[in-house]
Amino acid sequence: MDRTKVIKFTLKNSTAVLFVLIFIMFGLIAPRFFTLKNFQNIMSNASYIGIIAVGMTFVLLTGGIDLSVGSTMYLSAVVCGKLINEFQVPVVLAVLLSLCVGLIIGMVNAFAITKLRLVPFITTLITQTVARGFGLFITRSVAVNYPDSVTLMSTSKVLGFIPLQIFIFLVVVLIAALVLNRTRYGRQLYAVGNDLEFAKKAGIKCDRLIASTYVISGLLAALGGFVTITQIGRVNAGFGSGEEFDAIAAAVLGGASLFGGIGTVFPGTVLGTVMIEMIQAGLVFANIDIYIQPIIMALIIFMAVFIDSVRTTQIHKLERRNILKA
Amino acid sequence: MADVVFSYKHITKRFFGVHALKDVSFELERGKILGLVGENGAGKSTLMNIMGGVLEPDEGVMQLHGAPYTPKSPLDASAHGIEFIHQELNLFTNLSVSENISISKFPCIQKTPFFNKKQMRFCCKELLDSLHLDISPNILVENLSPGERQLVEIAKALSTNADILLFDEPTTSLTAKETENLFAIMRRLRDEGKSIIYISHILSDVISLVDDIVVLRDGQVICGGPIEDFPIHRMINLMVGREISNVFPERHSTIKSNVILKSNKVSETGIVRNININVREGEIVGMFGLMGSGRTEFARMVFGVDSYREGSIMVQGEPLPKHKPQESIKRGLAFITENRREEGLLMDYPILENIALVSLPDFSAPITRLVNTKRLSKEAQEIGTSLHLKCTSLKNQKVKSLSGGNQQKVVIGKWLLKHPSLLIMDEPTRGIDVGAKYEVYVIMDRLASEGTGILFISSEVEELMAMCDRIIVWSQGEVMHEFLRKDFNQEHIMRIAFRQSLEYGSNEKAVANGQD
Amino acid sequence: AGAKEAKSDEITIAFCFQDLETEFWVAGHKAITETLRENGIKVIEKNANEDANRQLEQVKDVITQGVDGVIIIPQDGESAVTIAKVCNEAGVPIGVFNRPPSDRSAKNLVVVANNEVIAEAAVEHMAQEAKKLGRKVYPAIMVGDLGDPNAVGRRQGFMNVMAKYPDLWAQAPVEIPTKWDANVALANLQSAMQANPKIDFLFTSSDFLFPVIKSVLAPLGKWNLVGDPNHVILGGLDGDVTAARLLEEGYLDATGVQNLFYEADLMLEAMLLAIKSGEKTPDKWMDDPGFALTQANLSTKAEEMWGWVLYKEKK
Amino acid sequence: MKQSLRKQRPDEGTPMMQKTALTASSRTITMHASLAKRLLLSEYFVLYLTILYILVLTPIIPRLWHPMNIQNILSNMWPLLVVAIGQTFVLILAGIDLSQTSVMAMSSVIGAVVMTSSADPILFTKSPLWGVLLSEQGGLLGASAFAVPVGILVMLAVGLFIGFLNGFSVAYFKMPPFIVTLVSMMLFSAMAIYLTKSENIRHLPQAYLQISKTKGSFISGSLIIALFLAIIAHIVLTRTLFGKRLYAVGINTTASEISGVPAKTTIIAAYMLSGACAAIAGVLYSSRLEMGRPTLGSTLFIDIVGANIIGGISLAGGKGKVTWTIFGVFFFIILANSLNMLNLSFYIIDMVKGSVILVAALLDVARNSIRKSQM
Ligand SMILES: Nc1ncnc2c1ncn2[C@@H]1O[C@H](COP(=O)(O)OP(=O)(O)OP(=O)(O)O)[C@@H](O)[C@H]1O
Ligand SMILES: Nc1ncnc2c1ncn2[C@@H]1O[C@H](COP(=O)(O)OP(=O)(O)OP(=O)(O)O)[C@@H](O)[C@H]1O
Ligand SMILES: [Mg+2]
Ligand SMILES: [Mg+2]
Repeated sequence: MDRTKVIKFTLKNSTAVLFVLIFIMFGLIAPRFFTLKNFQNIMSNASYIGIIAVGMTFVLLTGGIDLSVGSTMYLSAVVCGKLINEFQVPVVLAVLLSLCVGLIIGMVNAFAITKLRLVPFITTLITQTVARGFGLFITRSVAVNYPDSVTLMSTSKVLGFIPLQIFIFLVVVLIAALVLNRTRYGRQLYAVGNDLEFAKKAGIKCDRLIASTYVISGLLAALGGFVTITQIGRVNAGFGSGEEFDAIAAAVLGGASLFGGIGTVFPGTVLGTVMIEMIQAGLVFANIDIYIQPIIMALIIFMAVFIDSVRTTQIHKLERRNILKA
Repeated sequence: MADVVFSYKHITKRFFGVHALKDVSFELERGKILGLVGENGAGKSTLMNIMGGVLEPDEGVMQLHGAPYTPKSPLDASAHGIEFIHQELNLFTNLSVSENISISKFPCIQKTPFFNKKQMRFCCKELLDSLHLDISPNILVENLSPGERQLVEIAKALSTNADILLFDEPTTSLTAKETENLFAIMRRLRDEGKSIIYISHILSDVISLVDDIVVLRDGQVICGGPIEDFPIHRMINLMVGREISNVFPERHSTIKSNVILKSNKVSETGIVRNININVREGEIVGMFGLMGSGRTEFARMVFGVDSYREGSIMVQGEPLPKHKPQESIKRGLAFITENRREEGLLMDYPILENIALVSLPDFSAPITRLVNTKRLSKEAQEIGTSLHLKCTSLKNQKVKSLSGGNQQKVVIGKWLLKHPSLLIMDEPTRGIDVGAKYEVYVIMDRLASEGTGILFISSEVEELMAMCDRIIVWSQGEVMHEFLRKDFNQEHIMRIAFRQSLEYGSNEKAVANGQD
Repeated sequence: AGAKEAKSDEITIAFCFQDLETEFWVAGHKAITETLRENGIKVIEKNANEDANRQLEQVKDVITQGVDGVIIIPQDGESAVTIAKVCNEAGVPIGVFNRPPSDRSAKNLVVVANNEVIAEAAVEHMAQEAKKLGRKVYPAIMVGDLGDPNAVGRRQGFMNVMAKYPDLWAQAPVEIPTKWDANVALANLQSAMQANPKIDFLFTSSDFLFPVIKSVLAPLGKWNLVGDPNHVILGGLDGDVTAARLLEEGYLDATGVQNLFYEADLMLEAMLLAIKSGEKTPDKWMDDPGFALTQANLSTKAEEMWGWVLYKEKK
Repeated sequence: MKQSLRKQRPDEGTPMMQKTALTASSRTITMHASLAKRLLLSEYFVLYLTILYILVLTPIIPRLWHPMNIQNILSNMWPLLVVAIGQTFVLILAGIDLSQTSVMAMSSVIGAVVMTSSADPILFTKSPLWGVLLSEQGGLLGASAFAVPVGILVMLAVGLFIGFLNGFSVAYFKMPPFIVTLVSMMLFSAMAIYLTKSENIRHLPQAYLQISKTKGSFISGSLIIALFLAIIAHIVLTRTLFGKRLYAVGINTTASEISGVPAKTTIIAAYMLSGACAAIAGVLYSSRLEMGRPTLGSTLFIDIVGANIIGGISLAGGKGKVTWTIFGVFFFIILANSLNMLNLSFYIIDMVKGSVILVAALLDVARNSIRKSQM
């Protein structure tokens, strides 16, 4: 009985276990990998994609997909920079307005998907194209620079020790996890993702829930964009393109399903995001040939997903109820 | 004088091609249980869906407490005090039992957006206890058996304080005990002044439970009145529109000596222990047991859906590989699962393709593997006709749009097309009407007389006793006893299933199984 | 829009570029289109979004429209050849800009800078600076997208210098992948600095990454003026506006420069000549030698750097 | 039969009469709008839409009909069509194949390694293949007459192999297709770049390059290959055992397995087909670009899936037809071509592109809702 409990525990936490193992492995190759500073770096680099992946998780939970997050990141960052540079808008206000850009794109997605009944894939593909096009149009493809008041934010520490971007990330994760696990809204989201028809019959306001996820995703994409610009200080025309795949990959690596109803923000998506970032950092630490790096990265991710799927079947087996009398 | 709470007035509903309801009117009284019976596809569920806000009537109106009632959505119906237990279970498999029960409400902790987990679980536990369902509120629904799910669905409806409760075949996955228990609850609710509509194909249940009855046929109200006026045979005749004298056909015993299926000491940790069963050519072997006694699990092992740890299964004297349904089918096995929605049917696929699925290889050319569609649809059509399948088009209609009972017929049909030599039927008559049941029994008898062995799992003792040559009684993953046809005795069978001793048996394990 | 039945007096030239994601390409795009328009030429622009196939399709489409000439910034040398052949067949003069065709089997006007040589020049200056320190240094390079020949050429230039002064380096160079993505660059540079805190010799394959470098080095106390004991010897390539500013402010040691305006002029001249003389398959190779703008030659050569000119204009 | 009804029932005649009248009048309305509706409801809707789009653009871009442009459109269409058809198989399964782009890259590189007749030592000495499979004399079969057929077979094998890996992981380990194919996309595109150290391999045999060359009017090897493939795929999907099983598995894997469908094999086969189609597309693209290219097709994924979805295929599986895919691809190709011909500033080209797709999608939704209410 006790042994099965131990096995069950390990299986249930296998993602975390694997995570620690990878961490140790890189640490053995490059001892400096173990430093707190490094961990902080990993977290801070994971923060923006993590924030976006949290939003993506909401969308995936309903069985949707949001391909527009990369462009949302770009457009909102561009708007933020333009407002500050050309219209001398105070930084805080500019940031708020740029979040509104994300909100608007999310609302457009939501409207098209729930009211016009367009397919999420196509809808967000359209907003992806149009939002980036619009960004290019207003910048003429020229890079946007941010004043020091923005970039200095990345060096500021909340409570004296948590870098701002990590703090934002943690707050987003905390709120999202609470919402998903502890509120009616969150649980109903899982229900909608499990079976839309049932959910309608159960009296859940499905359209409203689905719409809200795109708004959340848009908003968080804009927030992720902001977190990035505090770190890199400049936005090129290619900023954010392809991030949608990274975000989806992080969420799916964390256990989310593209068909909805399955997935968690914590630990799932967070672990997924940080794991990818950690492997990337580890490869640089280990100073591995840059041509080989992506190959190793792919193999490790494959291992992670492989272990996860084996684990799932094992857990299923272990959790079968005992109908025999002892 | 009668206290009418709800009335249908001239309700008409069409689905493309199907006239599901034609000018239906009747009333529901306070503190009464109204039975609604009719053949598969008569329109019962459609009628309930209209009341429950799932569908809108094409014509006609409804009145609730004398006021016009036009529910815009299930939520709206619920707000009007109408609660609906669907024929097809509407549970979210990725959520826990307690979450499913409170899915549309979720009691919140005061002034916070967060719900009160503890309270939710506590309420849930209470409800489950009242239904004598011993599962944890935290368990995910995907881990529950169909019967348990059905009880959870019922608990969900009971959790609200509705005035009107609609039960659309709530007992299809329940055994006698749970059914009795449910009836007790329903009677109590009735006595508290609630009104209930009860739909079922098990007419004896209907007789024992309801106060009034309405008979539906082809979408029309044929007849209605107090239950006393409707003895079973009358009900049946009204439902099917012709004279039917027997509920069960006569059995022709045709057992041959050749053993088709033989299980040797099959065991799997925590599920079944030391199962020895054999089925001979032309024999119908029944398996009876309470919910969760392991019959389904065993059937799945035999067919190769699940694997087992010890023992072996032989078909026609040759060992059958584990975990290969395909191989089992090749060796002549067929398996009608109890979970038709998830395992039996492709709901989004046309009827024809569903019927064809198993037999496709038989209809495809040797090398090119081109499917002979003409021959296929001809034979499928024949199967459909022989089962009295009620549909508009085999080719274009999706299974999803069939009535529950007709869906079940599709499942049976797809295996019949394969002409199996051993047919495993897990609750095959669940949800199908008397007429259709009769057809199924006739088919079983015919198959048996043609030499097919049948392993027949059912929770209705009567049908087992009527149809089987032998009945194996299960309890908690073990075979307790085997009755030969001549020894059939309902009380004895029930006692064994409850692990009570028979007067002539020892205590726990009554008799060793198998006569070899 | 539209009537392409070219009026005999109006010349139409299609400019097909591979992308506009960095300042360098934006400036290059601007230099060419503006010079063309100044010369009264109608310009059709096509962006291939880094897809050689799409570029091929686009070139075919503009040929169909009856343009008088095509200028491409190819995705790489090999696709340049394929596309040039298409133009040769159609009898439309083609100019290849910035990336050299991999061989001369097609006839085209080529204006290119040699990435490898220019990178080598910049890194050479950095190496000389390192020598002055009188100790071994810890080198690192930020590598671009490995699918991009420019990135590969620049890396090669860097490696050439590594091989040239084997004694100067305390260890093999740390290679930092960027995939031409600022976010990736940031994360990986941070990791690299963490893993090899002693890095004090950093070459970036493109100037557009300087803001990233600054945001990583500054918190580590390594973002200092040239000459400061904690200065990381810094070099780049492109010669963009940011590089100009950093050179002036004294943070940057050297940047490799392609003389963008000069290149644009060369290309136009040759192209117009071909069009006017009716030559359908002109063939001419023009090199932009390029150079490294360093703290040492800032005063004399700065004006030749396109980024510098733009920087001064902006100021 | 006896009708002993306690609850009152009105006479039956009136409502029935009303109903008939109603049906009759609605029928006349249907007659009037029938042509427009039939177009709207037709399966070929996306095709009609594209044709309409072309007609609208014709006066604006007369060159659209120029034979050379038609030739361009066709030559752009065939390779995309081939990959997209491969993707269709996987989408029907409720899967997705992101690795197709890497299959194109990898197969083009490997195929070129087999076929090339010379390789520049300056470029390739750093390649791990140098001295093993690649030398100054080119690849293994550099000068041989078998180079082209063997090369193409090897490319196909690469596609089948990668597809097999994907399918096996999805079928046997129940790993999510998105991640599996994402990983193999990363893996094999990195591998392709690693094998050549970023260089493109040229000097492919003439016979190979001829595949994508247009002979006569519009006939080319690509056309023949693509159409042949489309026809075969169509037959496979609609007529064969495998096709029918594919849809079944896409709708409900468990139920199919219990019904004796070899779901695992079906899944693996679908991914292998997807890989093979991608490899064939790799042949068409690389012969057109005249090189083996480690980044071939790397930006095509959105076009591939987008074309499928515009055509009417759903990511949720169980749905799809080759004709739909053809229409979707046609739409995407026409869109790109027309935008090129319009000579819009590239700053606004994205926005125009988005709007056109939006209009198409909206019309499609309108069509579906009308169709539903019709039925
Ligand atoms: N969504 C739908 N689309 C098309 N036809 C439908 C749909 N729902 C029901 N029908 C048809 O309407 C008729 C009545 O179906 P209904 O489900 O009400 O029958 P039922 O009396 O509940 O039968 P059962 O006892 O088998 O559950 C059937 O012929 C059925 O095929
Ligand atoms: N932990 C669990 N996980 C998944 N399924 C479970 C679990 N516990 C029980 N079950 C289900 O419970 C049932 C075990 O009893 P089984 O159904 O075999 O008995 P039965 O006699 O056929 O009962 P029933 O009449 O409910 O079908 C199986 O359907 C099995 O799938
Ligand atoms: Mg029903
Ligand atoms: Mg069972």
